[in-house]
Formats: sequence, structure tokens, C-alpha cells
Amino acid sequence: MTLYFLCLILFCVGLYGVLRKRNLVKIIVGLGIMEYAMNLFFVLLGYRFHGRAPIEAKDQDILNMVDPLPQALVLTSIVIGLGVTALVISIALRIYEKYGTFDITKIKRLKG
Amino acid sequence: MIDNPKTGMTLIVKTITRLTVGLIMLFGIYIILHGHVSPGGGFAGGVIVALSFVHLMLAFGKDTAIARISKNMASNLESIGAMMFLFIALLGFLGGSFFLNVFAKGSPFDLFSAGTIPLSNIAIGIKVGVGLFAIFLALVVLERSK
Amino acid sequence: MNNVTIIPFFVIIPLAAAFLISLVGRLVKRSGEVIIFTSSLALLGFSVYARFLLNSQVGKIMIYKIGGWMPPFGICMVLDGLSGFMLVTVNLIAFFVAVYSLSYMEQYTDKPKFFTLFSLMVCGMNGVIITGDLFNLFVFLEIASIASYALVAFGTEAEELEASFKYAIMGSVASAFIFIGIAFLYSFTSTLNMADMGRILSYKQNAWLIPFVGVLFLMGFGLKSALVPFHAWLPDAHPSAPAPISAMLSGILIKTLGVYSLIRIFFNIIGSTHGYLTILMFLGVASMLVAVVLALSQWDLKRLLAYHSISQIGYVVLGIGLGTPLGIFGGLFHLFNHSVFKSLLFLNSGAVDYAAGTRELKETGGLGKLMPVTAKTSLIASMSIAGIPPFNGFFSKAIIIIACLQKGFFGYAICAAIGSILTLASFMKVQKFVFLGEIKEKLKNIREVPFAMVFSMVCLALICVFGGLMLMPSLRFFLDDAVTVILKGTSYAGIVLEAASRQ
Amino acid sequence: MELHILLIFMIFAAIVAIEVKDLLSSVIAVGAVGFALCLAFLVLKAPDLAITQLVVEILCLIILIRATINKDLPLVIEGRWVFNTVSTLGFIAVFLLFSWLALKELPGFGEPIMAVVKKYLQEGVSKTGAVNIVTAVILDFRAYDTLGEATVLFASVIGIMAILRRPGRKKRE
Repeated sequence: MTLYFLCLILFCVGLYGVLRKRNLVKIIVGLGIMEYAMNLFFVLLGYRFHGRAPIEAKDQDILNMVDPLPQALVLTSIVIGLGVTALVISIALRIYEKYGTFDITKIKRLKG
Repeated sequence: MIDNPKTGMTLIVKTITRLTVGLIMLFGIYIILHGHVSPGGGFAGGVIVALSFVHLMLAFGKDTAIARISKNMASNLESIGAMMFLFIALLGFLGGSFFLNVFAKGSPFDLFSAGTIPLSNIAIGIKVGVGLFAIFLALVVLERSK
Repeated sequence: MNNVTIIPFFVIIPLAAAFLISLVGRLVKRSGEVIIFTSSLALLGFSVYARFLLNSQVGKIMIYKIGGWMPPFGICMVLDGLSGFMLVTVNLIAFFVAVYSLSYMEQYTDKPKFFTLFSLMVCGMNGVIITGDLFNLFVFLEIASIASYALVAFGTEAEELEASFKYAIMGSVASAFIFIGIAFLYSFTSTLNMADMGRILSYKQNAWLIPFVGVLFLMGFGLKSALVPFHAWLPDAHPSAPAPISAMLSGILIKTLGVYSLIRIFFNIIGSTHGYLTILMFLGVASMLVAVVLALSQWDLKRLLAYHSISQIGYVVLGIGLGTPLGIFGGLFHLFNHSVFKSLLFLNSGAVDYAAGTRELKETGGLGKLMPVTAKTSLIASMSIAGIPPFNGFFSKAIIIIACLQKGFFGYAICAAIGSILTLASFMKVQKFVFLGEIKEKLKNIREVPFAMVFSMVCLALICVFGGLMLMPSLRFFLDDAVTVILKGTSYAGIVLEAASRQ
Repeated sequence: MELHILLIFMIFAAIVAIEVKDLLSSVIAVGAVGFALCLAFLVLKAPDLAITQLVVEILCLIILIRATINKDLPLVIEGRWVFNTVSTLGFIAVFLLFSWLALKELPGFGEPIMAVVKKYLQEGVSKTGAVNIVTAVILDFRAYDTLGEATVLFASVIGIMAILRRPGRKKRE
């Protein structure tokens, strides 16, 4: 419960960065933090006390594993996050090439 | 290293890289192949393979890396990897359903087991490895050509 | 191999097309064009066929179990009245836009990449529509979004890159909210299948969780569909894209990713309560009025159209938010009509841009004589969007207004009428400045656009003219079945699970 | 307990990453968050995720550092956005308040319901042959998701190559 809440605070730190920072790299960093937080949140939801990693072993009981489904979904989500981050970085680099700055206030459309 | 692309980094870095880059790539391939019996899988292994190329490029400059795999070739290989995965999915129709695991499952804990899963891992590994390398190459080429 | 085998091909075809184009597009000349034309034609054929096939099914629902796993354990695809309706809409517009872009994209370099991304976008939208699994919906939503971020920046000019950056950031924030919402729902119900989730939610008690998740989804999908408090990215992103992509984005992307997903989740999974419907109606009316007022002061043709997209989405959301059969019917009908005429308008603006090289209203004029087809089709589309009687826009707007009156929301009905009048005003401005008046000196020697572009515009204009025929009893099943799915609400769960065990 | 420490460390590192003036420091701080996340995955018994997160983090850091190095490092000027900042903070406060209320109704930490998943655990090995249940889920039970995931990466690779190509338009004649 406290862990979930801390995780959402981390999410909000990222959200704050995305919404309020005036620098393209800072915005990307904020986005990355949001992605970390949401991945961690989902994995936290699947943790089980005294559980073990969801890999079968010959001499172990089957049913005391942690929930493997959130892990599978978060694997997907990490890759999606990587794709988005790389795409956004490449856009930011092209913008830098055009304007010579990462500062939003000097780029006309991104104001406001 | 950005100022002088021909030479790359210092001799120490180059020597270490020469020793380790093969090992890193081998480790990536190991992770891809053992995805169904141990942690890891196509994505993690693919990223490690991509990192081995990136490692090479950072140490020796981009020409050395491009000599091994060019951007067009990377792009084509990626499409082939994606097609392979789709093809594995379509193989399921042999058994009657999209994405059905049609092959024999074999015995658990073996390397050759789990039907189509290792094949999918290989397809994803190829795709991710060359795809991410293509991204990196495109970004570096952009920086150079300014 | 039975009837339901058709369903996965809505994803397989565009996916295979995308992979093939990126592989052979550079090597074989013109292969990209051939593949994109064939695949989008096939998709259109398949979607119409699937829609008719649906009529012969028990309960008008088709389930495809991927990998043969039963629904709560594997992913299933669900084709019901609503998905069938959306599939036909998406693939219809995608086909005409694909034909149009065969000629239009000559202005840009590297056409194979464009067609690859276009195919991926269509794949993402089809995937969102037919999936029956909540996380799968998220994945395909991301495919469509990422392809569209890249397509917005396809021209690689400064303003396109900026618009794309803004769009990508807003879109990713929206995705993050949706993901958190899915995480909450998964933890609460321990399933990801939409039907199973609906079943569990219907008996599990909670006070704050579902409203909170509802707000998360409302923010997420509201951002994707650009409802008014979340609309800031759209007027930049849609005009910056190449014209065919603007048509796709405004015509179908915001509806598929935004409105359709919103409907599916709010009506079929969470269950629509009075509170959600009120919020939806309020957002709808706000979008309708705010955006149309902003549109009046625009001088860039595509930017003006983009503001109208927000405004028209407002009508759709208002209709659906009413929650009555007639209101939902009007909302969905308007969704279809708006896809057609807004795509047509963006294609027109692309044609003007292609021929005249500008889309500033102050720099054009008198193009009507030089580009007769573009002028006439654009007149038809303008009258449709403004709700002039014989065209399709009139019927859907009239139905929404009548539904408002029926339920006693006189204020909303008046707002809808005012919005319609303001729309008419702003499109009279477009007609006056672009197609009527004196020809500017430097635009003297422009010609009508190539055949492929003319073909798409004429076909879409014909759909605008005859769109009202969909109200005829023999064709009404197309909309009626979609309305039925929404009205059945959370009994969706029972229907899907029952059909899954049967098929 | 170690999770609490890791999370608090991550929050501090994230705040540093957001607030520090120098871009390179910011990127390195976000790297710290990423590696802490990797450790958290290990503690949470998710080795697959830990490996993936680690390598993805390395790649992201290399790309981000190359993007920011040798570039001007402008001081991020702020000050006249007081109203906006306050309203953003207000929104975040409301968000956190309601999320607190909603979180109370979730099953407690460490006790997931695992209704559907039970079947994966029981039949995963016999039905798919894969010992690693996460792999069994992503490549068999939910392989369609993985196709989508591969497609996302494919889309972003093609998108990046499209964005970075030049020239973007042919010259008008």
C-alpha cells in the first residue's frame, strides 16, 4: 500500500517534469521516469510474499511463484517505452538541428 | 571521439573491445537461445547483440561497425526478422488456429523443447538486435553529417 | 477453418504488407504502391464481407480464440456489431486515402517508408477495434500512435517536427494514464479479458476504485480523442502531417483510439452510470462550441479543418453521452459521416496545397475555375459538415438534436444548433477565399490534380451525397447492430463468454 | 523494507533529474533511477525484467548521452510560470489524494488474487513446454501481444529512419 503510493509519487514526479519543464531533454527524462514508475507499479501488483521467480525447477512446489502475467506485460511495456523514447529523442535531435537549442521557449509552436 | 572519427578511442579501449565484443555477442546469443529455460529471451538477448555492435562502434568509430553491417542491411534484416515472427504465427494455422504452438513440445528443461517458442525468440532476437542497431546508426550518421 | 478465421486477417494483412514494403520497397520500383493498393482493397473487401457474415451468426457475434486458448487465459478477438461498423468505416477511409496518397506522396522522398508506416497505422487501428483483451488494446493503440507520431513529422520541416514532438509527448502521457488504469483493473479483477473483467466488476463491490479508474481512462482516451480540455496538441499535429495523414488522423484515428475505446470501456466493461454520461455530454458540448469559435479565426486552411475535427467529435460524444437509443444512433452515424467528409475536406486541402503550393486562405482565391473537381467535392463536403439538408451531415446532426430534445436537454440542443451555424459560417469563408473570387496572378497556370487524387475525392463526395441512404430500413442494420451492442452495456460480458464457449 | 529504500532513492534521484540545471547530470540521474528500478525488479523476483531493464537502460543512456553531449547546455530559465506550476502541483495533489482512496481497495501488497494466472502456473510447463513461465506467457498464451510489441519496435525503427532522412521533400519545380 505505501509502496504503491510511493510508486505513484514517482509517477507524479515524472508527470511534473513533462508538464512544467521547458527543455526538450528534460521532458524526455520526465517521460522516462513516468515509464519506470508505471512498470514498477504493475510489477509490484503481482508480487507475492515468500514467492519465487516464475521459473520452474525440478524439485520445487509449483504454486508459490509470483504472478508471471504482470511481468510479461511489463516486458512488453518496457519495449514500447524504449520505442517511444528513441522516437522522441530523434525528433528532439532534428529540432535541435533546426533551431540550435533544446529550449522550448525559443521554439515557437511548443510554447504554452 | 566525435571530433576524429577515423581513429576512435585510445589503444587500451580498442584492445579491450577486441577481446570483449565477441563475448558480449555470444552472451546475447546465449540469452536468446535459452529464453525458454532461463530468464531472458528474444528481447533482452537482442538488445545485448545490438549493444555489442554499439560497443564496437563507440570504440572504433562508425566505419568499422558499418563494414560489418550497413544501415540498409540492418533494415532488411529487421524486416526479415519481423516476417519470420509473423510466419511462425501463421504456422499456427496448420494446427487450426492463429499463433497455435504447432510443434512437438519436447521434454521440459531441454534446449530443444517448447515447440515454436525458441524459434520465436530467435526471430525476435534478430529483429530487435539489428533494429536497435539501425536506430543507433541513424542517430550517429545524423550527428556526423551536420 | 470456418467463418471466424477471417477475423485475424484484419491484422495479418496490413502487418504483412508493412513488412513486405519495407523489405522490397527500395529494391523493386513501384512495389510499395502495388502492395499498399492491394492490401487496402483486400481489407475493405474483407471488412464489408465480415459485416455481412455477421448477420448470419447467432447473436451477431463472432469470437476468434488466438492459439486456441479459451478467453480468460488467452487473447480473443471479438467481432460484434460495433466492431463491424468501425472496421468498415476505418477500412473504407483507409482505402481511399491510400489511393489518394499514391499520387500525393510524389512530393516527398522515400515513399516506401511512408507506406510502411501507413500500413502499420491501419494495422494498429484494426487491432484496437477487433481485440477483446484490454492489454492487447493498449499494445495496438501504441502501434497506431507511434506510427502516427512518425507520420506527422514525415516532411521533416521545423514546424512538423515541433508538432510531432508535442503530439508524441501528449500521446505518451495519455498512454501512461491508460496503462496505470489497466494496472488498477488487473489487480482488482485479476484478469485482462474485457468480458471476464466486466463480469467480475459487475458483482465486486468498490467505492473509489472504479470512479478513479474511470477518470484515468477519461483523461487517457480524452487526450487521444482531443476532447476540449485535452485538445491542445491536435490543431498543431493534424495540419502539419501530409494531407492523406491529416485525413487519416482526423477522419478515423481519433475516433478509433479515442471514441471507440472510450465507448467499449465505459459502456461494455465498467458500465455507464449517470455521472459518466453527464461528464461525456458536458465535454462534448464544450468541445463543440470552444473549437468552432477558435476555428472561425483561423486563416490556415488545414488548421481550420483541424479545429472543426474537435468540434465534430464533440457532436459524436454528445450523441453517445445522451445514452438513449436515438442519441447513440445519431452519435455513431455522425462518427461515420464525419470520417467521410472530414477526410474529404483534408484531401481537398491537400489538393489545393499540391496544386497551388500554399494553404493560406489569404493567398488563394478563384481556384474553382481551375480545379473544378476539387471545388465541387469541397462544396459538397462543406455543406455536409455544416448540416445542409440533402447531405449526410444533416441527418446525423438532426438526429442528435432531436435526441437531445427528446431527453429534455434543450440547452444542449440549442448549443448543437449554434455550433452548426458557426460551422456553416466558417466554411462559407473557406469557399469564398479558396474557390471563389479573383484568381491571384501567380496561381494562373495551375492544373487539376492527378487522377488517383480526383478518384478518391469523387468517391468520398458520392458517399457524402448518398450517406443519408443508410437510414433506409434495409441498410439500417449497419448502425442498428452497433447501437444494440452499446445499449446492452455490461451484458456484453455474458454474451462474449457464452459465444466463446459455443464457437 | 529494501523496496521502500529503493523507491525513496528513486524518487530523490528523479527529483534531481528533473530539477538539476545541467542536462548531462540530469541524464545520469535518470540512469540512476533506471538501475535502481532494475534492482527493484530483482527484489520483486522478476529476473527477466531485470535483465531486460538493465540492457534497455544501457542503450537508452548511450543514446541520451550522445544526444546531449557536445551540445550547448542552456540554463533552464524559469520563474514566470508560477501560476502554471501551482496549478500543476494542485492537479498532482488531487490525483494522489484520489489514488490513495482507490489504492485502499486493491488487494494488499504481496497478496495478489491470481485467478487466471493459476492456470498458467499449473499447466504452463505441460501445455507449452517452456520452463520459464514468463516466456510461456509472452510467446504462447499471449503471443499475440508480443507480435504487437515487435511491431511497435518495428514502427519506431521505421519512424526514426523516416524522421532522420534528408531531404524530406522533393524540391518544387
